[in-house]
Amino acid sequence: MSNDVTENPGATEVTDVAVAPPLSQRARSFAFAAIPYAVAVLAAFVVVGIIITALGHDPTEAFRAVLTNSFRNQTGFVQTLHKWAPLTLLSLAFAIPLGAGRFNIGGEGQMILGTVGAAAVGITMSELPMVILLPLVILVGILAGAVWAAISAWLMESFKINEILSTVLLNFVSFEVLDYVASVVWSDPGAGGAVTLPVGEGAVLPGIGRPPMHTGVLIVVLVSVVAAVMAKRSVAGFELRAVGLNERASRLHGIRTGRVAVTSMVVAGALAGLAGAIEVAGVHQRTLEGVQSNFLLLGIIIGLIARGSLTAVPFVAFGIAVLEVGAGSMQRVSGAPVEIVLILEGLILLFLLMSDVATERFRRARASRAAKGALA
Amino acid sequence: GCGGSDDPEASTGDGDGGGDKQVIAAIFSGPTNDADYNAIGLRALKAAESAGAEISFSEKVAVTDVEARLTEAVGDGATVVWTHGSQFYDATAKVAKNNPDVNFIAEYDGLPKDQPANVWTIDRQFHLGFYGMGVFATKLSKTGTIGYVGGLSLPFSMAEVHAMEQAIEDSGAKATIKPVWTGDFNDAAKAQQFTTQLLGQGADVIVGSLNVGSTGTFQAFEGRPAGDGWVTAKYTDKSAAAGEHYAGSLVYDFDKPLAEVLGKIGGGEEKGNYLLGFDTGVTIEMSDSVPADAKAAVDKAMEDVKSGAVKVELNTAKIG
Amino acid sequence: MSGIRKTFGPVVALDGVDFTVAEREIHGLLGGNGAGKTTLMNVLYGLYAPDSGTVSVDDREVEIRSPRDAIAHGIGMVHQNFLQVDVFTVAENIVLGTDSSTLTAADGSSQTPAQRITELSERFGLTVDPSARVADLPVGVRQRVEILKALYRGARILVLDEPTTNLTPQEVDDLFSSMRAIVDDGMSVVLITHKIRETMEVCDRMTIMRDGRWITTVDKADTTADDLAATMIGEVAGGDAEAAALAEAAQVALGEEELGEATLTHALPGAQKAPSGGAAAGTVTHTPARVTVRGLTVAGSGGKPLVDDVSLSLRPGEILGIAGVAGNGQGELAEALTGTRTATGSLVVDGEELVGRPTATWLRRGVVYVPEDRQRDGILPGAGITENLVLGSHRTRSRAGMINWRAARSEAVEAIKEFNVKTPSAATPCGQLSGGNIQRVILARAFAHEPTLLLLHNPTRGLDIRSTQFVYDRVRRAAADGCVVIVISEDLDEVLALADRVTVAYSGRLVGEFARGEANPYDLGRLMTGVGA
Amino acid sequence: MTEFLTLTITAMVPFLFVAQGTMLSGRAGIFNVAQEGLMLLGAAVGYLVSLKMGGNVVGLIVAALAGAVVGFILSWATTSLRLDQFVVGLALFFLAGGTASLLYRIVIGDDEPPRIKPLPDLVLGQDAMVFVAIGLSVFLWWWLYRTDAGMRLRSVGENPKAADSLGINVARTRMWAGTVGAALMAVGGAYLPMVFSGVYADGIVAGRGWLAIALAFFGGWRPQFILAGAAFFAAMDVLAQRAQVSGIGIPHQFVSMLPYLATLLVMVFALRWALVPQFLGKNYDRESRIVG
Ligand SMILES: Nc1ncnc2c1ncn2[C@@H]1O[C@H](COP(=O)(O)OP(=O)(O)OP(=O)(O)O)[C@@H](O)[C@H]1O
Ligand SMILES: Nc1ncnc2c1ncn2[C@@H]1O[C@H](COP(=O)(O)OP(=O)(O)OP(=O)(O)O)[C@@H](O)[C@H]1O
Ligand SMILES: [Mg+2]
Ligand SMILES: [Mg+2]
Repeated sequence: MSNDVTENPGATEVTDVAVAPPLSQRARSFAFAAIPYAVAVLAAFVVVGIIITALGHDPTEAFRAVLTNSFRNQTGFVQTLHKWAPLTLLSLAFAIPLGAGRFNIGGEGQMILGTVGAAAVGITMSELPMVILLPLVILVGILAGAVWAAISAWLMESFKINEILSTVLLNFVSFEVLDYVASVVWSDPGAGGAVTLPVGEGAVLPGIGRPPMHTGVLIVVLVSVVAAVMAKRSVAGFELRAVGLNERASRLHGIRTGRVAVTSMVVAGALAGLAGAIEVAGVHQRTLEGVQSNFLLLGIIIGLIARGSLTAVPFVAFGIAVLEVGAGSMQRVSGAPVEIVLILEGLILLFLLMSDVATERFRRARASRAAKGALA
Repeated sequence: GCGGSDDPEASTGDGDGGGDKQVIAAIFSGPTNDADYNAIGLRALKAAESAGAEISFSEKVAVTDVEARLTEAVGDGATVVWTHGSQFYDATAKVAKNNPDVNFIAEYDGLPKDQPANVWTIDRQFHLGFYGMGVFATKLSKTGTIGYVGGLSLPFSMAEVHAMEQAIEDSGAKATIKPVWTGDFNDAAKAQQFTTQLLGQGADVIVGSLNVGSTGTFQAFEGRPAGDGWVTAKYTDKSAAAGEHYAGSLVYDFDKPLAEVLGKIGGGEEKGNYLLGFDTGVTIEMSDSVPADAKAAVDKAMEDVKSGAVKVELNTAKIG
Repeated sequence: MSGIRKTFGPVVALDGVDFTVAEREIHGLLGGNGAGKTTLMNVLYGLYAPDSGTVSVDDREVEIRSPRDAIAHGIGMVHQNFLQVDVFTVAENIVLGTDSSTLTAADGSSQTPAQRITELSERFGLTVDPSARVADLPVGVRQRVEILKALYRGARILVLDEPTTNLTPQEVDDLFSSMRAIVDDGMSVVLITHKIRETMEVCDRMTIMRDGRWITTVDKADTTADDLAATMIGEVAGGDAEAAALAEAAQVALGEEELGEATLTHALPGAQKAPSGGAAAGTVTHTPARVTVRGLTVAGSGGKPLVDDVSLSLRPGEILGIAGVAGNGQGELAEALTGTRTATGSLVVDGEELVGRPTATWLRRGVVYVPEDRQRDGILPGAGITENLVLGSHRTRSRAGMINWRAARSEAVEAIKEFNVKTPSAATPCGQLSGGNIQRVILARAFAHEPTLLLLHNPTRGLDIRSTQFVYDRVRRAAADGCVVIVISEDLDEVLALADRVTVAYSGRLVGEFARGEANPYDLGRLMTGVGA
Repeated sequence: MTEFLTLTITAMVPFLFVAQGTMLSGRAGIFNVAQEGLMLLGAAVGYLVSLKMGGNVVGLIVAALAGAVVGFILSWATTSLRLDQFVVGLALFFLAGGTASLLYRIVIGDDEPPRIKPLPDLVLGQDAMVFVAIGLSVFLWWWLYRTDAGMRLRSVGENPKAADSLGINVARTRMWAGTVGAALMAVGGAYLPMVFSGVYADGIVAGRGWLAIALAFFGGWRPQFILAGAAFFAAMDVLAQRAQVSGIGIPHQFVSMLPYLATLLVMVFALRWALVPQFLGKNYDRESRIVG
């Protein structure tokens, strides 16, 4: 058979270390990919619209809120970015170990420890000047998250304890830790919730613009660029994926599989911890019960929708952030019950995946037709 | 059961609600159909609506999202923003600073430091109410062991327990309080398990300081003969759900407080602290099955606190 | 089967193939790697849905949508890589999917699964321990389990996809006698193999495929091994030259060390024995050793070590052949010699001690390992060919921790051309390739490393004649460049064809040693079975 | 002591239903992660039906059916469409959770919800579902390891290609295993209002679904160990509460960590039973040569 080896028209794998198709192609396939997603979102809106109308509310108002809230004004956009930052970090914290075939479900625990560490420094050393305190706060947050993840990694390597089990359980432990810190150690007496005292002035990330966007967003931009490049080009990125694809073969070819897996978990923890530190230093100026929000689940979803491609993560994360910010204001604007938001998000996810299948089948059909054509 | 929508474009976001129609946006922490803290919030809001204000609200708002909700509400032209629940105070104060020409009503347990000029606080003073509950429980208890079931071990929760202890002291009885915290105001299952254990440990009066979780405390009494132990609740009258061991509830009402604060704001008084107490909408509602002497004692306690004959100390010192 | 066509995306795996198996015959299915043998049989077994074409059983056209249908029509298949549930026992694997309660023996009396299994294994000489966990079994036995699975379901047409590749010579003989017993029972067998000797030994008819097309079907009576070899290799376009080039591999395929030459010369005019390895000519005999192994030992779970005090001294350009029956510690030895398994003792390459160093270091010193189990140890199935070619050298080739994928990609394209890997693109996931093509990728990677010590374990297993010859040539070229080569193979012919020096692995030790030429199959055979030792 | 046992057993029941449901789907290769949502749905439906149509039994049945529907969607989307099991699971978690509180809002509105009758005690002060849950665990053990069908199910989770090549319908097996598993999860949720709270509330599940997943791993995806594991976990939980009620000096936050830490500690010594189905969470594509 003829070895007509092309530089891969339309690589099947959408992963970082897979050979990337030429730019023009990527651009075209990008546009091509956009359509079904739009359709999927639309379909979800239609279904939910019917429900909302049936409940006697105005769907158009609701959807206007969901779609435009992020872009209507400065405020909406800043909010979106503030959501985007932790979402991106937590989905990286899921996607990186996933590359090595490990499931880190502990993102929220690691993030919580990050906030605790950051708050601890920010509160106890509140007198320090910003140049020292702020970096310290961020650093300690990162470390705290990394250590928390390292526990799971250690249990995984040394005792073969499944990481899903350990991370889930450690999440629950971290809730108690947070509860203790926020309602006992540095509890704010006036607060009606488990909330710590505010951190010192020097521990607050400076803001940009009006309304201020905290500079944590820039840190996250930097991090996601580095992550994407590392995954695409670096040895570490390659070894990570190799371990995920075939652990034995990797070890036989000189990859320290155990070390790679452990490192991926610890790095994930560090990123989640950074997310925590940024929430403290950028958004809340303190840590508090529920600071982890639903970032873990959304992070997992983002990571999986991006099919583990660290390059895609920030973009998917932005889409989800827009949805989240918009959905949040939906009720106040339209009066539709708040549960609708969950239903809408669930449907959008389902339909997005289904549209993926649809396009895939369509592409395959086209390919085989092309092949037949070539034969004739 | 949801708020009527207001058309943001129509209402201009022009500042102090002085004179013209107030556009109120409220933030609730849980579902407004919880027949509990959020329900009374919505009731107050609806009352304001029938008094002529224009309303909208968001429910089930997490503390992490409240700032976003607030800024949006302001952006959509609300002239008065009310956050129902003191966990929202910090975010409210923060947004208030950034929007000086909008009025804010927040809740806070105590007097906040550097309260912005456009913020009213409602101080819930739970310790006052729980002094009454302390008297109530002491009267009801035969075994002299009183169980207190809280959610998160927050300062206000500590204050409640200390107030009850003060009540026991003042009454000279030798009852003891076993306080427990389920870790979640809305986890009824945990509440049921804790209550069962408290009852097992000899407590015969359970004072609940929960939200939706309170149903768990009632459930724990299932299968016990009437009169064998009492359970009390907080925020709303729960007689319908509680069953025959229900002794009563420390009921809070925000209709009057909200109306009065809105009135003051309308009158141009943009900053202040509204104190909740037995004189302003707080009462202990008792079921008919409660013995008369207990009723009397509680009524007296409420009077004393109101009149100031009894000074209830606000003590948030840690317990267990 | 007639007019079967099957495509995978751009790949045309089968292009209108006709294939007929008669009753009571063993039908050989031959063809190069990627010819479409496995695919054709997967279609027959209902695992792949053909794009077009029809299947008839007993002259009745049938539709086979899934293996369930295939089984219903009395078709059984033993797959190229076993399909077994590792955690299940032999018995469980065999009865899986059947109704164990309602079994009836030949005489109509009811029967327990255990009884049926023992009955079958006795009748066809397929001895197994029904209560053993398949994960713990040697490949030979797992092979029998696969066949029993088919027989247990009353298969009348049994497909064996390269069953002999993982078997020791004895096991092959056992298998063949079992196959005989099976056809004598009135069934038919399709045997996929690359070894002409085997086909000539057991098959009644053979069909040859090439590039997804049917080439010819011949009776054993009207053909000779050499004709087959010729047809498999294809139209000898290059005439004598190419024929000569392939002669040796053809011989190994024919398994006729002595006759080979004579017979082949008239089959493929101009063929003569290819020159043997660089070091053989005795010229370099006195050059100092490049690789020295002293007392290399791998501890076993029990008292007995898996690799027992192995010592070797190898000169540059030398090719050492290690013959032996599978299961004598070859795998462990190979891993110990390549630093992929913890071992004690000493292994010095170019004066540097490597034992105890991480695998990466071994690789950096040019120690290259071509493992026996490709799917499991050789490739990243989900990754493209480019990534698979980079694997192992990814650290050495990186600059500042970054890999230049553009360069890697063009190298890959080159390698694919050079090693004749049949693939639609350099990004095609390696796991999609046919068994033989996967091996070519692995070899391409191995030779790209410019190895100092090259260890190949059953390197040509499952390769067609062309590829086999290709491997031999590359091995010799590497040796000529001064690389030390160790070939561990259960195929005696292969060892004899390649090695300058031959030794035998027996229960973890290396016994006996013969220089090229002195080695005769019979002495080796005795050592391999532990008689001579 | 008997009180301790009673509390433990009752606390164990919901975990048992959900973890066994997770196990059943998982052994067929479907990794359901919608537990939290399924429990909410089960709780809401169970409560509303018991309230309006009277009778817990009806409530439990309808809850199971509701769960089955969700489970079927999950199984269908992951077998027929081969969608990512995790994402679909999480999407259904959102959908089910949202639907639960929406149903509750529609039926109950803003009124104060009345408590439904608790499950009546059968014997030994235990309600019927306790025995159902334990019986179910025993049955599942027997069925999985002692019947042909059970073996088929396990083979599908261990090596679907092998199962397929023996004529086992991988898709169908996964379909019903995923469906029944989800139904069990919903039942576990329905148990909450019927025993612990008497009413439905959005906060009623409070993370128990995630813990059930942990328990499935804790029990090595084997019914008998899951039974033991759930009992152990519940006991630790009740013990922690007892410690707080008795007022030992330690802050309750630390006491509450006991069940989680104890579970991890046990796992450290549990290497042998800590197995996971080979194809857990992996979709099967007959014509692909790449596993997983
Ligand atoms: N110090 C050593 N002594 C003997 N053998 C070793 C030594 N270090 C590694 N090996 C062998 O080489 C193999 C590969 O080693 P390497 O450490 O690179 O991989 P790994 O052990 O999987 O990595 P990690 O140690 O990070 O888990 C090991 O599995 C081990 O069998
Ligand atoms: N599932 C699949 N997906 C993609 N391509 C496939 C698949 N199965 C087979 N192919 C392609 O079809 C062609 C024929 O493969 P097949 O395995 O039938 O060859 P073969 O004759 O068995 O070769 P070998 O002797 O090496 O096993 C190859 O090019 C292979 O890459
Ligand atoms: Mg190691
Ligand atoms: Mg093949």
